[in-house]
Amino acid sequence: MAYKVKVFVTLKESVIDPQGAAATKAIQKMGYTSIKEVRVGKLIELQVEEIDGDLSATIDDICKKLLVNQEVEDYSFEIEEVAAQ
Amino acid sequence: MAYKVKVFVTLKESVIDPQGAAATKAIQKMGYTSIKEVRVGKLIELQVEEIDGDLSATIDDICKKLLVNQEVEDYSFEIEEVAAQ
Amino acid sequence: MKVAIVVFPGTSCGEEMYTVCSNQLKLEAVYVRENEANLDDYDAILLPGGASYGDAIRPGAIAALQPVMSAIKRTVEAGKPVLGIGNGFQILTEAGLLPGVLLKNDRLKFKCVPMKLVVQNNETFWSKNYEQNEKISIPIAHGYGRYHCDSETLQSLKDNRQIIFTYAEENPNGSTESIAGISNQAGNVVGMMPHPERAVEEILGSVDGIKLFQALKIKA
Amino acid sequence: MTHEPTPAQIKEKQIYREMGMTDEEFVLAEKMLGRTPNYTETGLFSVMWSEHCSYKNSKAILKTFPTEGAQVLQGPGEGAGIVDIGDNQAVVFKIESHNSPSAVEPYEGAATGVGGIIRDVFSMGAKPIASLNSLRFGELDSPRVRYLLEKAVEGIGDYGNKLGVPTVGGEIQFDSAYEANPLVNAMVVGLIDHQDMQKGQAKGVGNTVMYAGSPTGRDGIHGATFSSSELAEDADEQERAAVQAGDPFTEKLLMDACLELVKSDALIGIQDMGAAGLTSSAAEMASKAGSGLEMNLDLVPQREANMTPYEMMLSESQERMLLVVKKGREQEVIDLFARYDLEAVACGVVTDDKMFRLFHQGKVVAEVPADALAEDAPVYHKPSKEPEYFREFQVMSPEIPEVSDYTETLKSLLQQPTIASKEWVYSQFDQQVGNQTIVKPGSDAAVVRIKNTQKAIAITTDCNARYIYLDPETGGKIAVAEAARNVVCSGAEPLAITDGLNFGSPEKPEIYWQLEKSAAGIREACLALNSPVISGNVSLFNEKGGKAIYPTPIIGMVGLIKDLAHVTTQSFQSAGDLIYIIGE
Ligand SMILES: Nc1ncnc2c1ncn2[C@@H]1O[C@H](COP(=O)(O)OP(=O)(O)O)[C@@H](O)[C@H]1O
Repeated sequence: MAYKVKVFVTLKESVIDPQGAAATKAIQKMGYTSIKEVRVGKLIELQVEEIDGDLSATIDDICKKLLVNQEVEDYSFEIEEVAAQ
Repeated sequence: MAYKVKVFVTLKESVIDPQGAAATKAIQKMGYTSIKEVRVGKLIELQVEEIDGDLSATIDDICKKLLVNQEVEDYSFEIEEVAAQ
Repeated sequence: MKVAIVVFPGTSCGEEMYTVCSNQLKLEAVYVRENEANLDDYDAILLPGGASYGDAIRPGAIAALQPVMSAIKRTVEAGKPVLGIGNGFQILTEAGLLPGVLLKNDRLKFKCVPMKLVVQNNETFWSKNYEQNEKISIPIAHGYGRYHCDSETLQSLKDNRQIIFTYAEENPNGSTESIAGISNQAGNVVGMMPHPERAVEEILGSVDGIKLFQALKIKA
Repeated sequence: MTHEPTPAQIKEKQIYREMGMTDEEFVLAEKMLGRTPNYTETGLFSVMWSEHCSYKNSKAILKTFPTEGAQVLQGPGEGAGIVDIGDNQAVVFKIESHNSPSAVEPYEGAATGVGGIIRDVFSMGAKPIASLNSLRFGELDSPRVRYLLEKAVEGIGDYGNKLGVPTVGGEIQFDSAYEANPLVNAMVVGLIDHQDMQKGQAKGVGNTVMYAGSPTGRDGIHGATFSSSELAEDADEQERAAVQAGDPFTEKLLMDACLELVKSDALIGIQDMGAAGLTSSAAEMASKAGSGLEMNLDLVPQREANMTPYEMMLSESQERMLLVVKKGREQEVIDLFARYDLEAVACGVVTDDKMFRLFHQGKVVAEVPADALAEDAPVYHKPSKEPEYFREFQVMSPEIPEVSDYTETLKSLLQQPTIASKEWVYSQFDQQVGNQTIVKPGSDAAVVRIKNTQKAIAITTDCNARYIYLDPETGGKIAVAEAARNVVCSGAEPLAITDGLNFGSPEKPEIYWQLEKSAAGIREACLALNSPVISGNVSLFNEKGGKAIYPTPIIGMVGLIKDLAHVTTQSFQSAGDLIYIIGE
């Protein structure tokens, strides 16, 4: 069995996101004034092969150790089974 | 009515992802050898207020014009209704 | 005094530090790689700048997971001096040896310019050769230099006098309270975004950085 | 897997045309081969005979440049030229264009342009110590132009900054002539000890051919051909597949590994896989050494599944090197690269039959004389014609503009983007890493000291394309003279130049004339200043919808400062100093 994992990393509300702010401005300038706020985060995709043990716990561990800085970022993830290659 | 839109931007398969490659190596070195590939993309969240016309078409337009570089990136998005603030 | 200069794949500012330590200060300087597990022989540790692991995920994030970091942690606990510059600072925060994080510059662009700094605390190992409130000129060169921490951390940085350097005039990256460099609570670990190793000869435009390294000549 | 056409089909359906070959060229290839080339072989011919690799339209002109001088250790022909600076040291430099990739994907186009020229320099055995760039864009009131500029600058910065090679100078000009065809040229200077000089040659029958660096993917296939033809109207759609992405982290590892490797006597030859990737590096290395070369494509590291020989040979994946290593010393090389987390694999052998032979899945898939690819490309002497516009300009009487309010005129001049401060650009570049840059951007030329000596070099890139358009011969002289003045004003004596010839389509006699005349001007100025041409690059077909850019031969000059005390900067130093104007 193989898996595809999507990790969603977003900046915490309390952290200023200049990239998002710049995008918001640009979008509003384009005339789309109903777009109120843009925030830019990360989507990290992992291809995972057969695994012993708890995949969800493993991914959580990788997030905490490497993919996410919990001081400024929140995260969640989704695991999807895919056909092994 | 208000909406929350999530735009998922990923690098095209054919485009190398040096960030992802470095992360893959690091994760494997940490002992997680079942993680075969990591690719890093963007998750862009938009807060949208009441809108006239087709929201989906608007978002698609914003993606093409601003948020996504179609030379090297693919994208998809999800629209979710939320309570107006 | 024997100094370890810790380099990771992608580190690019090690040579300048080596030159300062070895040619200018006549110290014994040794390059140490990311796999080194033991740094007990060294009296001080320098973490140079650059883009370790290509700045993948977040600058410093992958370096912070390498085996040498446990050795650095032990060095810190032993009270020996550790200095991280640029990417070295980012590695120290990612490893939890300094509080806070370094985020993308508020104007979203890499910035390389000479900056004026103020020495906010001259009572740490690394800053002891400066005058209190001395204004110094040291260049910056970074894309992720916006120091950020939560308000509690900020208060404790202030209470413990852990803010060592601030930008004097313009805040080049949107740093909280114009912070350019901080120390840990004990004061032996300092991280800073500006590059003092680039301000060590008149011909480079400033010699204000040399005093940091001269700290190594005098035991605290 | 795509089904490849047979030789007969390639000929009958003129499939070679899609690869950029003309009917005559295809016939010539058939003659050299003694049979009709198969699909892979047609691909090899088409990239090697593209303007980018063969200089078929510009060779005749390049031959007129002075390339010799007591100071020249290596003239044009290798990855970069080399000039002696005394004390057993030399500087290695070259300019390279990445115009068409940057017009489509400015960030990656500019980044890989910088990456490519840096590899050219370190594959000569030199440590890159300075990078410069020369940029031309349309007027800034166009959002597309602003996007191109912003991203190109970011790409240049990110690549050099992450590599730890300082970007010390350059130039930018804005003119609507470049609206559809922006120019992104990059120049890199390296420092070398004489004994470390390397050549891209496959010498010694039985020696091993090795591949090092990033695996090969499908990116950038036919990039060389693509950059040698006019941008099609629908370029954005059609040529998307030809854009490749850069990986400065891998390049940094590759650079450090190669600079260690050049100290080893196991190394016989080394060449960057740039335009036309494996094909040009392998064929050129064999041809230059007068030998043959065999490669087993199954051994080439691959990033994607089911790659065909055609795709592998034409890929322009970045951060790759081809090496020739003494037989029996392969493991040392593999171990050396492994210490930098990089792959090096033996994939071929040097032969004595002057053939370039490729194996794939046990079969010979291509067998072409190496010289046919690398040396014997057709050379065209294009017709040249003085353009109408030039004749008109010549009969016009000079007009001296009347200035009523000098302050206003000065202010409006200073607001011209071409004249205004470029700090916005160069502050995004790490100008100082390495502690060698002693005059940073903002002066006439950058000055980079040679560590552990009292010497320094001054480096500049210059070209006022409007002058060249108005009068290419005089303009060519002016470009070299401007570079020389910038170098001299910094305290240096000119050593040599590299030239980046950016022009429209040479098929047009008027454009060929511009090329010819400006080269004549450059030649004369180089002779007068004893500053030979030691390397360069040609980028033709910079046209869209029949509209060509201004003729833009960019001059990159390096000068030697014998004593650091001679370094002068452009600013006034102290109140009370006297000001002189010299010259006419
Ligand atoms: N693209 C660039 N990259 C780096 N430095 C640049 C670039 N463009 C201009 N500069 C620097 O800005 C300064 C002014 O450039 P320019 O306006 O072309 O001046 P000049 O006409 O005196 O050569 C020079 O020092 C030059 O090196």
